[in-house]
Amino acid sequence: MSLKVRDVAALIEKIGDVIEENKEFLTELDAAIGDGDHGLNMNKGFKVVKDKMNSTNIKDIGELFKLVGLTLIATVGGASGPLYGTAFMKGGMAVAGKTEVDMNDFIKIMDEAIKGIKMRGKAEAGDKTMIDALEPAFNALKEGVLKELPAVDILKNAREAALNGVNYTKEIAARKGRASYLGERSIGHQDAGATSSFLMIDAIYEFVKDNTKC
Amino acid sequence: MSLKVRDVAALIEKIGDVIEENKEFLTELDAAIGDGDHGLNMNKGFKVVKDKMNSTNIKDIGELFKLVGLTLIATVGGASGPLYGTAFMKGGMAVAGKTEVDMNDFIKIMDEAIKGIKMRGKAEAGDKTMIDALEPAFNALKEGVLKELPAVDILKNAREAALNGVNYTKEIAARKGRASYLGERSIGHQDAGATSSFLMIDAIYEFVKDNTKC
Amino acid sequence: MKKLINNPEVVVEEMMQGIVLAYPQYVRKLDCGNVLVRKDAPCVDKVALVSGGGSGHEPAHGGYVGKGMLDAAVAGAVFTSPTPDQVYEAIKAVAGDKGVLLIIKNYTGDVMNFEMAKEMAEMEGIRVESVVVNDDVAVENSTWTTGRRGIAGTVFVHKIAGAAAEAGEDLDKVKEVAEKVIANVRSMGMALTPCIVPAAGKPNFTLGENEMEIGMGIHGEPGTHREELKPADDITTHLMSKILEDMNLSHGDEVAVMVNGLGATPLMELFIVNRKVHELLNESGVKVYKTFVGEFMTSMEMAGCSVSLLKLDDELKALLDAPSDTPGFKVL
Amino acid sequence: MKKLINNPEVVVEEMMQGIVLAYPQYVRKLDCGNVLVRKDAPCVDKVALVSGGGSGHEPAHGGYVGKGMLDAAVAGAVFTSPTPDQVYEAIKAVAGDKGVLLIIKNYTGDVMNFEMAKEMAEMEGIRVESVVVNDDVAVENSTWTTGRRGIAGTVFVHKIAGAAAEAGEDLDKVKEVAEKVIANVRSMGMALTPCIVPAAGKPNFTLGENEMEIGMGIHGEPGTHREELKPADDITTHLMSKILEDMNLSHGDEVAVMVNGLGATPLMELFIVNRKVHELLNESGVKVYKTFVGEFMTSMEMAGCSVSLLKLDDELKALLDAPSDTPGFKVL
Ligand SMILES: Nc1ncnc2c1ncn2[C@@H]1O[C@H](COP(=O)(O)OP(=O)(O)O)[C@@H](O)[C@H]1O
Ligand SMILES: Nc1ncnc2c1ncn2[C@@H]1O[C@H](COP(=O)(O)OP(=O)(O)O)[C@@H](O)[C@H]1O
Ligand SMILES: [Mg+2]
Ligand SMILES: [Mg+2]
Ligand SMILES: [Mg+2]
Ligand SMILES: [Mg+2]
Repeated sequence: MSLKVRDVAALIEKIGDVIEENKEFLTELDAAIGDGDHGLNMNKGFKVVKDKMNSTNIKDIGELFKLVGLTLIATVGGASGPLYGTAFMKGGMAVAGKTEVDMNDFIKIMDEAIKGIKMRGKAEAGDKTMIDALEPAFNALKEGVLKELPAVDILKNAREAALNGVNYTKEIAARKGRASYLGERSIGHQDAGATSSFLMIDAIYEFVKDNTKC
Repeated sequence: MSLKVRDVAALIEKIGDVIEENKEFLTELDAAIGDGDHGLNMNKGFKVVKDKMNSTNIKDIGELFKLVGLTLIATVGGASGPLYGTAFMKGGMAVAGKTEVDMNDFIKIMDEAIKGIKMRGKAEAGDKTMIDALEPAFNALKEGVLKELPAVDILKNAREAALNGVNYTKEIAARKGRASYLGERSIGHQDAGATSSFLMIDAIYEFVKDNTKC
Repeated sequence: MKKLINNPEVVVEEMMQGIVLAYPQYVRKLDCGNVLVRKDAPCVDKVALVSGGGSGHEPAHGGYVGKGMLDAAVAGAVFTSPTPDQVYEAIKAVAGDKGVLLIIKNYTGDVMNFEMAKEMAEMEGIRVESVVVNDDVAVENSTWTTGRRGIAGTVFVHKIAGAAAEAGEDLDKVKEVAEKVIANVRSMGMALTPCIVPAAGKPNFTLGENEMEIGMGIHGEPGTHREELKPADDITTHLMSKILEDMNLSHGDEVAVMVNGLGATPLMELFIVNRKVHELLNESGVKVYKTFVGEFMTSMEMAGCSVSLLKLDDELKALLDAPSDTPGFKVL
Repeated sequence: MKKLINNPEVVVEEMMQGIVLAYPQYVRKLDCGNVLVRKDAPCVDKVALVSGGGSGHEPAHGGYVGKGMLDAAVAGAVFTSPTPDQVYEAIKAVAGDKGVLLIIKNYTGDVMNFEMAKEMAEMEGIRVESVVVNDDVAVENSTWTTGRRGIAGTVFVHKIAGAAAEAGEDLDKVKEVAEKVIANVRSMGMALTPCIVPAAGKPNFTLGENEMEIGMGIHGEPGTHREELKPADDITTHLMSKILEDMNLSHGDEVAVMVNGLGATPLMELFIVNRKVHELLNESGVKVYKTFVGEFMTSMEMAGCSVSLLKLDDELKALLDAPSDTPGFKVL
C-alpha cells in the first residue's frame, strides 16, 4: 500500500461521505445516551474539511492532516471536535513532510492519533469511547504487519477489530463523555464515537480495497 | 304558583345542581369562542351559594337573592360573575321583605334582573349574550300571565323561548363579551351565557312542574 | 395534562404562596385574598397603581409589583377576572393621599369587576380613576362591540404610569400618562400550541402539527385565522404589518419594542423574531429606542409570541428609562 | 417541529443578531464568530470573565454579559460546545491587565474546547485561569468518570465571581470565590417533555403522556430514571432530598434558592415548586437568604425545572447582593 497526497485527500473525502451517510444513525446513537448531535456535528466538520481541501494547495500529507485536524477543531465543537481534531493533528505530525505513506506510516499515524485522543480526553480502553474502536484496530494493524499480511487483509482485520470494539461498547458502562452521566444505564447502547471511528476505518479499508493498485 | 323562602332556596340549589351537571358542556361552549371557563366559574360560584344558604339564617326572599347575588359577584369572576350577581341583587330588590313570591313577583324579578344585566354589561338583545335567552323568556312570562295560563305552562313557554334564544345565538355574531373579538367567526356557535341562562329557566320550570302544589 | 402542580383547584393559592416566599423583599399578600401589594404599601405620598386580571399570565401581574411599577396586583382564577371584592381590598390596602389608578385590560369581565370595585371604593371616599388598555390590533376596534383586547402592551402602561406615580405626579397626570401610552401602543400575537387551564384539564383548542393561530388572545381566545406554519420572518412580517397599519409611524419616529413569549417559546425563537422586527422597522425608517425580549404577559404553557410597539416621545422615553425594581421587570 | 425559526441551519446566527439588536446598550458581537462581549470590553482594570457553551440554554450565556457578571459569552451550535478558536477570540477580546477566568460547565466537550483555547491564549502571554462547575447531584461524583454535570448553579458562579471581578479583585481571588461557589452549590432537575434540536428536527427522546424523567440534563441527556408523573410537591421533595443529602446543611445555615424553568414550564408552576422548596428548607431549619425563580439555564422548549441551592457565608451574600446589570440577570 502506498498513498500519495491526492489519494489521502480522496480517502478523507470518502470518510466525509461515509459520515454524511451515517449522520442520522450516529445522531440517534448519541441521542440514546448522550445529547444527539454527534452525526450532525461530525458532518458539519467534514463538509468544511472537503471545502478546505479543495481550495487549499497542499504539499504534503503532514500538512493535509494538520488542515483536517485544525478544521475539525474549529468546526465540530463538542467532545468529538477536539478529540478527532487532535487525532488528525498528532497523526499528521508523524508523517510531517511526507508526500507518500505506506502501512508502516499508517501505524505511526494511528499510534500518535490515539495518544493524542488519550492525552486530550483522559480516557482509556474500556471507558466506552472512540478508543474502544481505535485501539483494537491499531493492535490489529500492528499484528498484521508483523505477520506480513497484504494491506487489504490487514485493514480488513483492523475493520473487524474496530467493529468488535463497537460491539464491546454495548456491554460496558461509560466512564467518560456525556454517556458517563448515565452510569449503568448506558449499558446496552453502543457508543456513537466508537461507531464513527469504526466507520472511518471501514472507509479506509473500502478505499484501499477499491484501489488495490495502491 | 307560590314559593316560600325555603322553596326558593331549594330552587336555587337545584339551579346549582343543573349548572354542575352542565359544567363541562358550558365550558366547552365557552372554549369554542371564548376562554373556556364559563361552566367552571359558575359551578364554583353556585357551590359557595349552596354553602352560604345552608349556613345563613335567611328571613325573606329579597335577602336570599341578595345573598346569592353577592356570593356570585365575590366568587365567579369573569363576565358572568358581575352579570349574574347583579341580576340576583337587582331581582331581589324587587321582592325585598317578601317571604312568598308568585308569578307576578317572578316577572318583577326578571324585569329588574335583566335591567341590571343591561346596565352592567351594556349589551342589548342580538349581541349574542345571556340577554338573548333571558329577554325572550321574560316576554313569554308576561304574555303567559296576560293570557292567564297556568304557572307550569307559562314557565314551559318561557323555557321554549329561552331555548329559541339560545339557538338564535348560533346565527348571529357576538358584539359583546369575549366572543365579540371573533366577529363573524363567532357565527355558528351558541353562546355559553345564553345557555346557562336557559338552563336556569329550565330548572325553574322543572322545579315548579315537580312541585305542582305550589 | 403535564403540569408541575399538586391540585388544579388550588394552583393560584399555591402559586401566591410561592411568590411571597420568593420575594418577601418586594411583596406581601393580603390575608383576605389573592392580592399582592408592595411590601411598603401604602406609599401615602404617591398615586397608587392597581392592576390584575386572571392568573396564568405570569409574571403579570404580581411580578410587576414594586418600586416604579404597581402598588397592587389582583389575581383571579386562571384566565378569569378577579372579583370586585378582591380589587376593592387591593385599592383599600394601597390607597394613599393621592388616590388610585386602576389599569384594566379590555375584557368585559375585567372591566366590570374593576368598575364595581371602583364604585365600592368611591363610596368609602377613596379617589379612584381607571384606564382600559386595548392594544391588540388582531381585533377590530369598534364602539359597537367590546373593542380590542388588552395584551402585552399593558406592561408598558404599568412601567410608564408607574414611573410617573413614583415621581410624585398627581392622579390626573398619572392617568394622562397612562392614556398616552394606551394611545400609542399596539400589539399582536400568534400561537403554535394551546395551553391547558388546570381546572379544565385539557386544551381549550387544538392546532394541527403544521398549523398556527394568528391573532391569538392571551386566554386562548381564537384569533383572526388559522394557517399553515410559516417561517418566523413571514409570521413576524404579518404581525408587524397589522401593527404598523394601525399606528401611523413616520420616518424618524422612535419606538420601544416588546417581543413577548407566551410561555413555552424559547428565548432563542423570540430573538429570531426580534431580529425581523428590527429589520422591518429599519426599512421603514423607524428608530428603536429600547427593546424588551422575554416573557412579560404569558398564557401558561402556550407556545407563540406577541409583538408590541410603543411610539415614544421625550416624556415617555424618560419614564421608560426611570428605574423600576420589581421581580418581573427591572430597569437600572 | 413547531418552532418560530426560519432555517434550522442558521438559528444560532439569527439569534445572535436578534440579541445584539435587542441589547446594544449591553453587548456587541465579535465579527469573527458567535461571541458576545460587553459593549465596553475590554475593561482593562478588572479580571475578565468568559463563559459559554452550546446554544439553546438562553438566557445563558449571552444574557449574562454585562456589568457585574460576564465579559464574554461564547455560543456554540445548539447543545454543542463552542470550538477553541471562538473561545480564544473571546479571551483576546476581553482580556485586560488582570487576566481572564474561564467558567466552564463540566462537559467533556466544554472542558476540552475551553482548555485548548486557554492553551492558545497562554501562548500569547495572556494569563488565563479556569474553573469547572459541576453542581448536578443527579450524577454520581467520581474521579473515575467525567463526574457531575454543570447546570443552573453555574449562574450563581457567574453572578458572584462577576461581582468579585467588578469589585477589582485579582485573578487568584476571583478564581477562589468562583471555586467557593462551586463547592457550595448543588442542583438537580427533571423534565416533563423533551426538546428538539432544530438541526435534528425531532425530539432526542420521548416521554409517555404520564411519564417524567428525573435527573434530566440540560441537553436532553437522560437522568437517573423515569417514573410516573407525580404531584409537584413529591417531585420537589425528591429533588430536594438528593440535593440536601449531598450538602450537609445544618440548622441555621443560609442558602440562596434558584428554581429554574427549562423552557416551556410556566412561572406559575415554578412558584408552586418554590413553595415546597421553602417549606422543606424551613422544616430543616435552613434559612433562605434570597430566591430566584425564572428561566436561567434552559433547554429550549423542554418542560421541567431544576432546583439549585447555594450555601452562603457573609462574603457570598455580599457578592450575591452586589448590583449586576445584564439582560438576563439584574440586581439593583
Ligand atoms: N474523554 C473522552 N475520550 C475519548 N472519547 C470521548 C471522550 N468523551 C467523549 N468521547 C467520545 O465522543 C463521543 C461523543 O461525541 P459528541 O456527541 O460529538 O460530543 P458531545 O458529548 O460533546 O455532544 C462519544 O460517543 C465518545 O466516543
Ligand atoms: N356585556 C355583556 N352583557 C351580557 N352578557 C355578557 C356580556 N359579556 C359577556 N356576557 C356573557 O357572559 C358569557 C361568558 O361568561 P364567562 O365565560 O364567565 O366570562 P369571561 O368571558 O370573562 O370568561 C358569555 O357567553 C355571554 O353570554
Ligand atoms: Mg453529542
Ligand atoms: Mg369565559
Ligand atoms: Mg374568563
Ligand atoms: Mg454535544
